[in-house]
Amino acid sequence: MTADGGPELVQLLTPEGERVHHPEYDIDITPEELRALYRDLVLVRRVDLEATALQRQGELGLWAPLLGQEAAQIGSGRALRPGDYAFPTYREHGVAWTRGVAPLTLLGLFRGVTNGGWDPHDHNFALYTIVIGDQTLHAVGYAMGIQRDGTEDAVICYFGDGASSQGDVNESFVFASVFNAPVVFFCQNNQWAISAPLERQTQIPLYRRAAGFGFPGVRVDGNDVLAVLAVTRAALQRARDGAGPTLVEAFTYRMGAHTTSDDPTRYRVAAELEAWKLKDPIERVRVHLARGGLADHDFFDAVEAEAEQLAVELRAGCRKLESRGIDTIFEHVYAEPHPLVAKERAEAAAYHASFQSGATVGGGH
Amino acid sequence: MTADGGPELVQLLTPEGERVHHPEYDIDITPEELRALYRDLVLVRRVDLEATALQRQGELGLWAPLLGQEAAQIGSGRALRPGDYAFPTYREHGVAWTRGVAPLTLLGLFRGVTNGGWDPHDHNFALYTIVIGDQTLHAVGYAMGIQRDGTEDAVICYFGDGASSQGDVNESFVFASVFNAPVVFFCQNNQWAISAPLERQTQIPLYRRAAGFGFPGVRVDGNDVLAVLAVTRAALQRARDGAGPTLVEAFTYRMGAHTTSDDPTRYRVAAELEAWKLKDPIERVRVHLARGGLADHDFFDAVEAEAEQLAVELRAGCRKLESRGIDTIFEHVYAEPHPLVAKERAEAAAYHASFQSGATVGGGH
Amino acid sequence: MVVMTMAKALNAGLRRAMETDPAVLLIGEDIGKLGGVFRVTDGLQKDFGEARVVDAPLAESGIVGTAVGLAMRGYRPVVEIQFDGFVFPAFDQIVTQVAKFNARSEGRTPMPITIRIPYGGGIGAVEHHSESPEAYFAHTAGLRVISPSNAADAYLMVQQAIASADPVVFFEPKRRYWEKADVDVDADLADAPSPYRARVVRPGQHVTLACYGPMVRTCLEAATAAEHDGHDLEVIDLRSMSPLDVDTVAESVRRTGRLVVVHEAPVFLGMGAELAARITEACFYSLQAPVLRVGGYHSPYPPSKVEEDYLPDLDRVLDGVDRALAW
Amino acid sequence: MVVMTMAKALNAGLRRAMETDPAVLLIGEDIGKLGGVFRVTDGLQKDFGEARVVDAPLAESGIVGTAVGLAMRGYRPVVEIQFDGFVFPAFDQIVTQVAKFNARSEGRTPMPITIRIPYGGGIGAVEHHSESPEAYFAHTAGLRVISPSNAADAYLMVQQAIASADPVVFFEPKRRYWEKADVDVDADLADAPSPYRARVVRPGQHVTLACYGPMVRTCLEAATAAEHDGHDLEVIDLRSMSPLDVDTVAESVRRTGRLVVVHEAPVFLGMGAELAARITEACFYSLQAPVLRVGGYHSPYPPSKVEEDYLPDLDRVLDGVDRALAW
Ligand SMILES: Cc1ncc(C[n+]2csc(CCOP(=O)(O)OP(=O)(O)O)c2C)c(N)n1
Ligand SMILES: Cc1ncc(C[n+]2csc(CCOP(=O)(O)OP(=O)(O)O)c2C)c(N)n1
Ligand SMILES: [Mg+2]
Ligand SMILES: [Mg+2]
Repeated sequence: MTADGGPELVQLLTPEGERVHHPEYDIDITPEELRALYRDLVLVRRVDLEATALQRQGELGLWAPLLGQEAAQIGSGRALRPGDYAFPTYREHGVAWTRGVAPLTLLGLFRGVTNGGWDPHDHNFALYTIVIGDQTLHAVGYAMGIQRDGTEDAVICYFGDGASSQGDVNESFVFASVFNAPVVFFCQNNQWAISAPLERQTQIPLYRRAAGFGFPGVRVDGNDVLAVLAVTRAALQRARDGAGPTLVEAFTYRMGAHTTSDDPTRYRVAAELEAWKLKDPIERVRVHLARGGLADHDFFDAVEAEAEQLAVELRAGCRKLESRGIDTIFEHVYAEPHPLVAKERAEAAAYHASFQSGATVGGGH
Repeated sequence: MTADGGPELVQLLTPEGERVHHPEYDIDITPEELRALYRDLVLVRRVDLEATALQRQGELGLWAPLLGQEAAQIGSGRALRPGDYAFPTYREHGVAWTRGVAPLTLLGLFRGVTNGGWDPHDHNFALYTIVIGDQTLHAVGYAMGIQRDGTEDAVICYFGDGASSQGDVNESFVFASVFNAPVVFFCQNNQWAISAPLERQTQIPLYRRAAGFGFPGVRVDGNDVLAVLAVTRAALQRARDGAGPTLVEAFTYRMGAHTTSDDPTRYRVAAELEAWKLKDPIERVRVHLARGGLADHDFFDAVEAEAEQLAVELRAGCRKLESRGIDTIFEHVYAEPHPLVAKERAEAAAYHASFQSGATVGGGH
Repeated sequence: MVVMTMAKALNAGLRRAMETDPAVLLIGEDIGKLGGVFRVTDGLQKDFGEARVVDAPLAESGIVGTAVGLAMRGYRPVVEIQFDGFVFPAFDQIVTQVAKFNARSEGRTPMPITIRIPYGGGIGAVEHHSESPEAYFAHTAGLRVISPSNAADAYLMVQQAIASADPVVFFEPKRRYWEKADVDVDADLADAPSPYRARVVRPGQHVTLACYGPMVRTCLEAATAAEHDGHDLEVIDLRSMSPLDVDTVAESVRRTGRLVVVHEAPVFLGMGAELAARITEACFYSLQAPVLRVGGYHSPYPPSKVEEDYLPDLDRVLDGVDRALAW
Repeated sequence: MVVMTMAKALNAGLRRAMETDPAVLLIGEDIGKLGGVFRVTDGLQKDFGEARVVDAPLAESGIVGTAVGLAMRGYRPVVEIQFDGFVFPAFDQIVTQVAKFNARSEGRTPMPITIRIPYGGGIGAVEHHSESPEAYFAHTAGLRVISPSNAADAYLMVQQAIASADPVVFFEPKRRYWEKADVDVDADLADAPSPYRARVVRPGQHVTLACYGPMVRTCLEAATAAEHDGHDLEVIDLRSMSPLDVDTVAESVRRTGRLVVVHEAPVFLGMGAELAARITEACFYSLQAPVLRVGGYHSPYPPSKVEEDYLPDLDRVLDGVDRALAW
């Protein structure tokens, strides 16, 4: 498979920061909007780097970096309307940002104080899903609900190149197609599923999977925020128009480790990383803004400063993130009372009280 | 979707019994071979009808008729070489016939005396698989074994149009494609999955699913035994040549009920059945043989008589099929001794002995 | 009161739930025109339309997974799994998502999903059509697991399951589908007994029989037969497997001193194991004999000609009773 | 004797099995160049090639399902499931096919498949990475379920699992991966004790502790601590969950009169339930107290900052012991 995405790759901004045009997809964008996108990109990268650092310092148990995938996430996230709903994996920190989920909120899961962290309905952003592929069916079900409600909303569903092999993901294609559900499948093909290269999941470009299920697929330069924005917008519009699902393959690269627990040097070569560095999603926007005189030094400095401030706040906030203690275990197993949970909760409380009261039973050791 | 299979349908023998040619697929076939195919078709239909009758008479608990799918099964089954391996669903009575599984052997499962019935390795024909789609992965795994052994064998895997929606089936496409496994996916699209019409599983012709996974798909007239034979042979050869999997969609029709428990009048119209009657897979071969002077009355009569004889034997044999009694429960749960099974077996034996010995404990009621 | 079969009672219960709450929606294989292979959804698609009675593609994980999304959107999906043996392709979605959603979201996105599963044997079916997988679900925190034993309960319990804010795995004893009972179709759901409470369906003094679903009738028949031997059996219909109403059983065992648990599922790690452990703890000094279990063997469900030897029947229940009494 | 970690012992065991039998083949996610996320398969692909150490597409059902086909073709597949919480997409293939193949085929096509699953908590991981799903598999007839508690057992038991003609679900206590022990790497497999027999790892008189996998070390530490209180605890490493070696435990309980079962998995319908039921039946007149259980709560595995409150530890084990003694 072509390492550069091949001729089918939709691109509107080259790695060199040049605006190019595409016969099918284009975008009208104001300098202000461009600057806003740049800001998004820089801020989410900064959040991501800070989280990685926090993990190294023992503040987080784990972090799944989005490094390199900022454009894919910001471009697609900014294509959403408020009423749309997004279903992420565990790496969509950039999308979360566009949905108004505070970066600190994302850390709870990785710090181990919660398995969730935000109210999905406050942000139209589902909780992170760790079991690969499961969320794609939720997204389609939600889209089927939209159909029944007759609203003009659409759903976007994130998953990875590795996930494309899961049965559930393919079932979600079947349901979406058969029910013509208003959903955009957004696959971030970052070339790797932990140590498994793309070739382990498919022999052909991933976007073509969609055709086998009867809906269109498109491959977009996932490091080009403009192209991603344009392609995702078009796909969402298609969904709103009742024309059914689209598969968007954002061709990108996981610049970091799979997670902070991973050691990518065991399975991939440095040259690959170097090649992708030249396609950095942020640098090309910066060059484009700077060369075109669309932003000045002050702007860039301000964004930098904002990023720094965000990082400082994140760090401070992270250290304060606390679990709700043992209540976490019992509180929400069920929405309605459940005698076994109540019994075990009472027993646990009595057991803990036995330590505090200085009782010896079980507490003396 | 076109009810007649559309222009992509590979056909070599029209419903009217006319031999036509196809640019890509053709077949050289002797009159003798043609007559053998005719005989196969007639015999398996007779077996099928007899089994349906046996179910009505209470000799079988259930039967899943192949009525209408004879050509798809005989054509594909006869394309196999002895070393090839077939993985069926629960309806491949015709394929079983081509693999040398005696029809009576098939009845055991439907009579409830066994959950299997034959030695898969004696016939290179796996046991019937009832849970939809599961066997497709077994087929690919077996094909991966062939690759490792370096033999020239191939695998054929049967499943239905409904099964195409299952996660496992799509995962089997991924594995087969990625590992380039020597397997032919043979989908009998009989237009229905119990009461669900094809449209409930796909918006586009099923054979096109394969392209999304990076391997070829072809739609063949499933009621045309010659076309099925030619297309399956080609696909098997491709597998042997190391060129990987093929999806064959045999476009056919389930002329009977889903099973003897089903009542298709609740969900499909009579006109559809009438239209498909005109495409009968046996009649066209009969007409072709008769018109071309390739078979005479004696031949047709002999086949009829053989079919009748087979039915008589089947009926007689069926009544004699007995289970191995309570041993069936305990004998093969494990291949090696297992103390819990041994204990329960002994307890069951003692319990049953208590009745025979006239003991009262538990036996007096 | 109307006399009807359990299948009809379930149909009536589903209908009433759909009438009461427009968010209720059914999804499953063949539930539309066919009305399900057991006709439990007969006529509902005709009356409520295809948007509310959804014939799904043939993919159980897809069915449960889309139900999760529908629930997030505010619907109350009622999933039909065609037979017990076909729930496993959906196991990941049930155990990983449906069961954990409320906890993961700290109560923000509950999963009011009902998963209907016809279960159990005794109908002469082929492989995978006669299994009793309830223990897998009862072991899973976050799920509720209940099973009616008769038409009257079926009518109410299916509505209660649908009304529950928690996911409920609803096991329907398929071999009792055609048994009739008086059903109060106008009963107010608010007055119905909790589906999570067990019910003493026959009071007795000598031995307690605890059972659920298809085995309730079997145990009642056994109790009648035991009268001839002068044994007075108390029969408890557990109705719920999670939560398990240990109190009702314990109260009984404190009187009888003996308990036999009966189910079709394999004994090893079946519901009887949990009940035995809990009752032994709750009634340690009352028990005259260990809790005994009568159930399926540690074997895949056998071919149907042998199922009589596999399934607990009146005689095997009485054998258990005799063993408990002989201790 | 070589001192090595459990992870290394498993690696050595896999290597030896592959050397001994060319039919042995590994399949799983990231097991090749990466050597698995826990490095248990480190170096094996390099030495045995890609045909025998297969990096699979990301699909657990596909991995187990193709293993079934490979087994039919005469291979002995060893499947790696990356973490406990990711086994459920493969649940249908395991329960419906792997477990039932031998019975369905009347012994003609056995399934000599080993399914390795790192399980359990205590490593500060995110959701789905700390679960103990062993009861689901132990309840399933046709499967064998075993778990080593130390490096020496791990080395032998993984080879025994692979050599077994039956499918074995092999649970590896991931938080013990890095603990070291003396391993006899030249031991003849024929001389090794059966993996299905429990082992008394510490003799004692007052209370029996039954446990397996990660909890064996915890229970041994508890036993040491209990000495201070004058309590002499017997600790039994069950090693196998199916079959369950009831005899060894019963022999112990007949001496001690008290049994506490400890596991990380939720108590409700966990292995402790079955052991409680069987031991109560086997030792009814010896028991001075009901069998007590110390385990996980009826809750999804909580976020890691709370896992200490969820997992049985030394104190909770001793609390169980005290309760048993106080009965
Ligand atoms: C069902 C399941 N199997 C295995 C895993 C372990 N795992 C976590 S991420 C991952 C790779 C995912 O790759 P991809 O879908 O490409 O997403 P990416 O991580 O590259 O964003 C794996 C195997 C999992 N989380 N869920
Ligand atoms: C996993 C699973 N779900 C449901 C069923 C019940 N069932 C048996 S056959 C069938 C329809 C199969 O349709 P198709 O794949 O088209 O094959 P056909 O019966 O038409 O040959 C269904 C739903 C099953 N056997 N397995
Ligand atoms: Mg990836
Ligand atoms: Mg069909």
